[in-house]
Amino acid sequence: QDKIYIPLVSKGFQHQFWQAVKAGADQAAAEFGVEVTFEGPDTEAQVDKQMDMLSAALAKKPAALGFAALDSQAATPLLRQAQEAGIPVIAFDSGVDSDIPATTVTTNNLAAAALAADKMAELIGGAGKVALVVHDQTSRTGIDRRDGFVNRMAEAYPDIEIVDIQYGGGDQLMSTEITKAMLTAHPDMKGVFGANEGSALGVINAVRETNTQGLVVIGYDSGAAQKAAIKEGLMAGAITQSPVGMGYETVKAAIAATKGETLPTTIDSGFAWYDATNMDAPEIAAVLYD
Amino acid sequence: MTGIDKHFPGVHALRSAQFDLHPGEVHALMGENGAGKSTLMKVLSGIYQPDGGTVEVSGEPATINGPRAAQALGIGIIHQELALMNDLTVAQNIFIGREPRRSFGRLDEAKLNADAQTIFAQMKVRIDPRAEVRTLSVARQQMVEIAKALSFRSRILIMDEPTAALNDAETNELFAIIRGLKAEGVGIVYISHKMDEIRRISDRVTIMRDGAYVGTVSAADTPIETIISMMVGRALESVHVDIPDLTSAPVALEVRGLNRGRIIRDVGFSVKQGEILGFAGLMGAGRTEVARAIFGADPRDSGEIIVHGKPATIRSPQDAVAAGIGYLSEDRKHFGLALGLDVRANVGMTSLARFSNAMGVLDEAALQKTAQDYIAQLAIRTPSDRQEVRLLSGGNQQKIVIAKWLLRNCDILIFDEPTRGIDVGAKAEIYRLMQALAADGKAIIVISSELPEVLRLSHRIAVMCEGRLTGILPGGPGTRQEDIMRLATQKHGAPEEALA
Amino acid sequence: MTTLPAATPARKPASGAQQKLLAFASLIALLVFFSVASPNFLQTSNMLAILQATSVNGVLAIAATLVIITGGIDLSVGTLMTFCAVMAGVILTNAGMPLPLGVLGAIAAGAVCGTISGTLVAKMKIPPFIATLGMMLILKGLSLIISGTKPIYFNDTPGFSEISTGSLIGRIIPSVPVPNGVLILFVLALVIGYVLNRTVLGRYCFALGSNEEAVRLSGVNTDAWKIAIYALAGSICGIAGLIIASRLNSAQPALGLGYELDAIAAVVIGGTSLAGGRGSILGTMIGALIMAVLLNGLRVMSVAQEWQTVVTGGIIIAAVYADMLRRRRAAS
Amino acid sequence: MTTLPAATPARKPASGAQQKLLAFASLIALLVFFSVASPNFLQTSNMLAILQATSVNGVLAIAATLVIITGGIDLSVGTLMTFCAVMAGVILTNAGMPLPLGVLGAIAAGAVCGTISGTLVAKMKIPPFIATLGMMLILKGLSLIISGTKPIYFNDTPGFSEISTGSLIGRIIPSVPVPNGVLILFVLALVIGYVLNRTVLGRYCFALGSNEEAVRLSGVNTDAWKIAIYALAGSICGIAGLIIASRLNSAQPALGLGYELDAIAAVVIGGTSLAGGRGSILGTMIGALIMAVLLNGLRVMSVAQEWQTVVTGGIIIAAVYADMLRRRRAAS
Ligand SMILES: Nc1ncnc2c1ncn2[C@@H]1O[C@H](COP(=O)(O)OP(=O)(O)OP(=O)(O)O)[C@@H](O)[C@H]1O
Ligand SMILES: Nc1ncnc2c1ncn2[C@@H]1O[C@H](COP(=O)(O)OP(=O)(O)OP(=O)(O)O)[C@@H](O)[C@H]1O
Ligand SMILES: [Mg+2]
Ligand SMILES: [Mg+2]
Repeated sequence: QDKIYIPLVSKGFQHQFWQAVKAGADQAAAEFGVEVTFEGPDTEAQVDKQMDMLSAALAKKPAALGFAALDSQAATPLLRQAQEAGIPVIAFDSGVDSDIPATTVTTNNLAAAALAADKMAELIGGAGKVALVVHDQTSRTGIDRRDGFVNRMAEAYPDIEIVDIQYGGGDQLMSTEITKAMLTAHPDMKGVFGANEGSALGVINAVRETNTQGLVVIGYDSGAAQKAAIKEGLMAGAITQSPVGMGYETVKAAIAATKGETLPTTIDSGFAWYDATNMDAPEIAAVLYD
Repeated sequence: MTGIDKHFPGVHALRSAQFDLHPGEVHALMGENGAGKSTLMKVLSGIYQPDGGTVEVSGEPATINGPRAAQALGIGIIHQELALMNDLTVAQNIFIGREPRRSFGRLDEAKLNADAQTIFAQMKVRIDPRAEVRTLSVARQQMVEIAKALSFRSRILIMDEPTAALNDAETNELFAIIRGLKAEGVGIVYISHKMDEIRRISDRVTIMRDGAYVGTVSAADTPIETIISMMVGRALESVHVDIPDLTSAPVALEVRGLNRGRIIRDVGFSVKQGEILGFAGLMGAGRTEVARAIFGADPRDSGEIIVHGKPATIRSPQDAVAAGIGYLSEDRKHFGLALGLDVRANVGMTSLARFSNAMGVLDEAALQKTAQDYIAQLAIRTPSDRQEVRLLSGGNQQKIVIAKWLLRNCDILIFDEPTRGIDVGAKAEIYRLMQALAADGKAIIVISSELPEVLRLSHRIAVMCEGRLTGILPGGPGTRQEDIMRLATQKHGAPEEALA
Repeated sequence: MTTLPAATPARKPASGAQQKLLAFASLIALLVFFSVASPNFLQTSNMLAILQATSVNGVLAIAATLVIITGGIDLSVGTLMTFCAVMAGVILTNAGMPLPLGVLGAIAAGAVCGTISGTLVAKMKIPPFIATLGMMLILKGLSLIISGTKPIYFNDTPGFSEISTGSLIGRIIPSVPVPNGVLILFVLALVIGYVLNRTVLGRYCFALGSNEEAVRLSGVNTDAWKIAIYALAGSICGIAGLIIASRLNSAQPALGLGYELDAIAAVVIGGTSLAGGRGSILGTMIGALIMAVLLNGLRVMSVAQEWQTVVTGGIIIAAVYADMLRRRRAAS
Repeated sequence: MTTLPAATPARKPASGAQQKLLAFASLIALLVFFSVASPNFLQTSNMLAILQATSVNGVLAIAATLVIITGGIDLSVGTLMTFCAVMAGVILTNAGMPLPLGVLGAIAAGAVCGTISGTLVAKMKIPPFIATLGMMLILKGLSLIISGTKPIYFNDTPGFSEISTGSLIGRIIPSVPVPNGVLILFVLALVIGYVLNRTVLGRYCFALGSNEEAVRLSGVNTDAWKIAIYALAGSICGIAGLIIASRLNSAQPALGLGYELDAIAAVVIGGTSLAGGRGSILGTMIGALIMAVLLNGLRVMSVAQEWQTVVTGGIIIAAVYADMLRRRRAAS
């Protein structure tokens, strides 16, 4: 009652990435003595379910609101409602196309995926076939990571051919089957990019099950399994965002906003490439999560 | 059983009913449709718990709280409505719950089939124990029920209208079985609406009316008329055939060269307006199949159907009804009624177009009035026209099927076993109805496995055997049952047209 | 098939209205509980939010009710809704046509797809589960293809968002700004309730679900009626598509999967039997409201999301059980 | 009556075996088509991949078959699988117990949950759809809670991944390294096929689905048998949980939603009737294989994913339709 209450409405819930964001938010909540709740729909397609979560969050008359929009336009009316009620909104993960959010805590997914493309090109020697296993065909992160990777390849590496892009919903098992079929269809494939944790782990699992040698696998996000795969050499490396930092920064910014402090338009939560060589370096280890 | 009381929502089904049974006797239980016969027997077999009253078995008070308890007391029942598992085989149905087992719950299928075969052999019926029940005709399914009840070797065996779906020959076999059981000291409760059977098989008769006990009389010494008047509370006049002169009447329906696989072979006949054409034959002779083929319910291989002199294209029941043909099926449960719907909806089923406006909005008031008219006219025992049909007694359900076709007012009506499960009073009413319809210029086909019924009603009698029409006999007192039986068992040869 | 009259005494037939009043009880119990548990629950704005959260699932559940009463099932309601939304987007945004055409187009698309499902079921005798599962997948794919796997926004058709988020009622009674989406849901419920209980189509819905063969042998063109019922259900999904697209001001092509289970759950919680032959729109509305109140209430109480799921599962079972107990008691 | 013709029914259905041989045809047609369409399809490794892709869905479909034959439905197979996997994780990794205990624990967890579903259905008369929908949600939440919303890895139990990915057969015949997961699927199919056709439990499965009331009136304790059947189905889901956890070398608590539709689809494609009373494990296996071959083939052909969905939907309908046509022809 007396505590400041800040709900975070996220794009997802069960996935490790979102659990890491939640962990960051909880950490900030404990540190600053505020109450935080964290919710998100089952899949990133359920735009309307997210609206219902947002409505319920607003009903609780929060001090501020953290929001990772699945579709920023769709949310505009509810965000306006928040604005009218004087509830500051902090966007996180991806931006909201409006001036309502006080600030946006985000990863530049396009640039991050382009970095993955550069690394892929470097590791396969600038030529050959590669494929993508993406988690979602229509969500912002799915589109940005796919396009960031594909566009970079098209611009900078004409000898690299993207032979297939499939979507596994971030489900490890489905991503495994997809990758196995890709390997069957293109036995000469040199690399696969898995665009989120579940996709990347699916790719790794397929490589393990088919005992494929020499395939360059690049992942995204962290988690115990991906880190282990990199140590084992099954995965060349991965892009990490800083989900814990994202959650922490979102709550921190929300508290600042309730106090009327001015905030920068965006707070970059950052991303980085990690592989076996730099994994244990403190600045990388700090943004990785299990 | 004494002072048995049973209430259902809106219905006081049993009012202090009583019944007693000696070992080795056949005790008939009689009453109009909805009198409470089945309900009383369901109390005895543990399916319903009575609201009041006591049951004693072999002099000991008994609480029969479930089918298992009834079985333990040696009480077996053949239900009026078939209670079979259609997806299972005949043998599997007979021994459900008592499968011969080997270790680890494994089934001994060979013994199962052999045991079933033994029972059928005793019954002198040829049914393949391995056949799926759904592929059998109603009559054969009824035989399976009987076999199942026999397999229990009960001390008390309740038979709730076992012969409703059987013809004379099959009934004779059943009676032979009953006599055998009697000799072994089994007490048998026998429910039937066929008055002649009562005389032939039973020792005593208990009559019920409106859920209450009326009296118990000796079958041999009591005239049928007395029993009937005890049942209905008044005397009934009997129905006579009065064959009209139809020489100049126009032909309403003509069927030529009808074929369907091996079940229907080159059947052709015609019915005139105002005529009642009976169809006789043994079980599986193909009469139902002929009716269904005419009605468009089943596809036919060949055959012309000519209605009022014009060839009709009938590919579906809808076409048939449009051409003015109605068909009352022999299997009301599967083909006649939407059991989950109320009386009103079922009565209206054939004729909704008449009770709705251009927008398809129903005139419920008119539907209600019509339904209530039929409830009164056919003496359907139901608390209201909103009662779900599945809660009605079997005979009352049958009357609803009749009502829905009467409402449709077709020129040509095919009645397949129309009085199956119907009490004497209502039967007479239905006979009168058919005669009135015929007098009104409608053409009527009656398929019946009860020869007396066919003889009593028909202006002419068509007899079938193994898918062929083996002859058409004149109706009236001149024709004897033996003539029909001869044709019904005549395997080959050209159909003979007896001169009228 | 040859079911005997149930040994447990049957439901009292004449007490239909009474029965449904009883079914309200679980809903009321939930409302009371949440009002006591959280001061924020019983606000006008939150009640409106619950109603709005019901609107899409409620409309889909109405469509599903029709099909389920015939003894079928419709797994395609969710993706059909999306397909219709995308069609509206294509007509309004990509082709720039006027608003009424978009509305008609979405409903027509729904009717056409419903007709296809109905034909598969009625004429080709494909089990409804398979026919609509196939349609669900086909429509999911087609929505992505037609939209170019991108949401289509309705920014050029300003009136479009009024369909769901505007408030006709609010213009008359400003203190109760019930969104139009909710209004549409309730009007549709009344209309379809009337159709089910007072028209030939409704009568055949129940009759087909009760005993299709008996209806056919009554000379009714069962195939045609069945197709008509699926087509009606399809066009109702078209309306759901308009509501959701208008609410999100966009046609989201990836949405819709999983919505069929919510819709069917609302139908079954509302007392409609999956075996066909019995059911009501009022029940379905109560079922949909129970689900929406439950989710909203747990959220407003800040119950952790994993526990929300557990509690929802438990309460769905409990609500149906309580309803059955009450019915059984009412019958005896 | 001795004069009557033998009562071999006129409409003799195609014999069981014959029917199932016919059902293979769609599967074969798909295999032939993909082999021609893509040179990479017909390799041993890809065939093994297809089989492995079938293993989880196949096992779940076997569980669903049992329940569906009784006339019920089980929506909880997917999340129950996950729950059992998490239980194995808790036992093996969190509690550090030996492998056999983890295996037993997962299967026991499945049996317990199945017993609960079965009790809800049989004793409390809750419609199977609602009972298992509730269980689906409850188990989804519990998996997240018990696991702490994190995957549990089996790195400390090296033998665990052998359950699914090792190859007993490969040790004997090195050229055909069929993974154990696939072996388990086939052995399970044989066992449950035997149970269904040769034991009392199987007999009551069919009998309950055919006419439960008639079975009850025959004095059978229908409730107890129904509970036993759900419990058996639950323990089969436990096996699926072991297979998937072993394949992913982790218990993924968020997985499982949506798997129920795939499983039920396999069952129905395999010719089991949702109305209950008829069905076969062989059919279910064919159904599951059809789905796996279809998806793998389309992926190997690099068909765009949105089109994959459309084609899958179309082929599911076509396969069932073709099967029905064949049956009808075989019957006449
Ligand atoms: N489960 C039930 N619920 C409500 N009413 C019932 C139920 N079962 C029977 N009835 C009613 O109880 C009365 C007695 O029915 P019962 O079946 O015993 O008649 P019956 O004498 O066997 O008639 P019939 O000769 O037609 O078979 C009827 O009015 C019937 O409608
Ligand atoms: N549902 C069915 N499945 C399989 N065979 C059937 C079915 N119905 C009828 N038959 C078969 O078709 C033939 C003709 O049966 P039909 O029912 O037409 O005879 P019927 O003369 O009307 O005799 P019944 O007294 O049995 O009604 C018989 O050999 C019968 O076994
Ligand atoms: Mg009776
Ligand atoms: Mg017949």
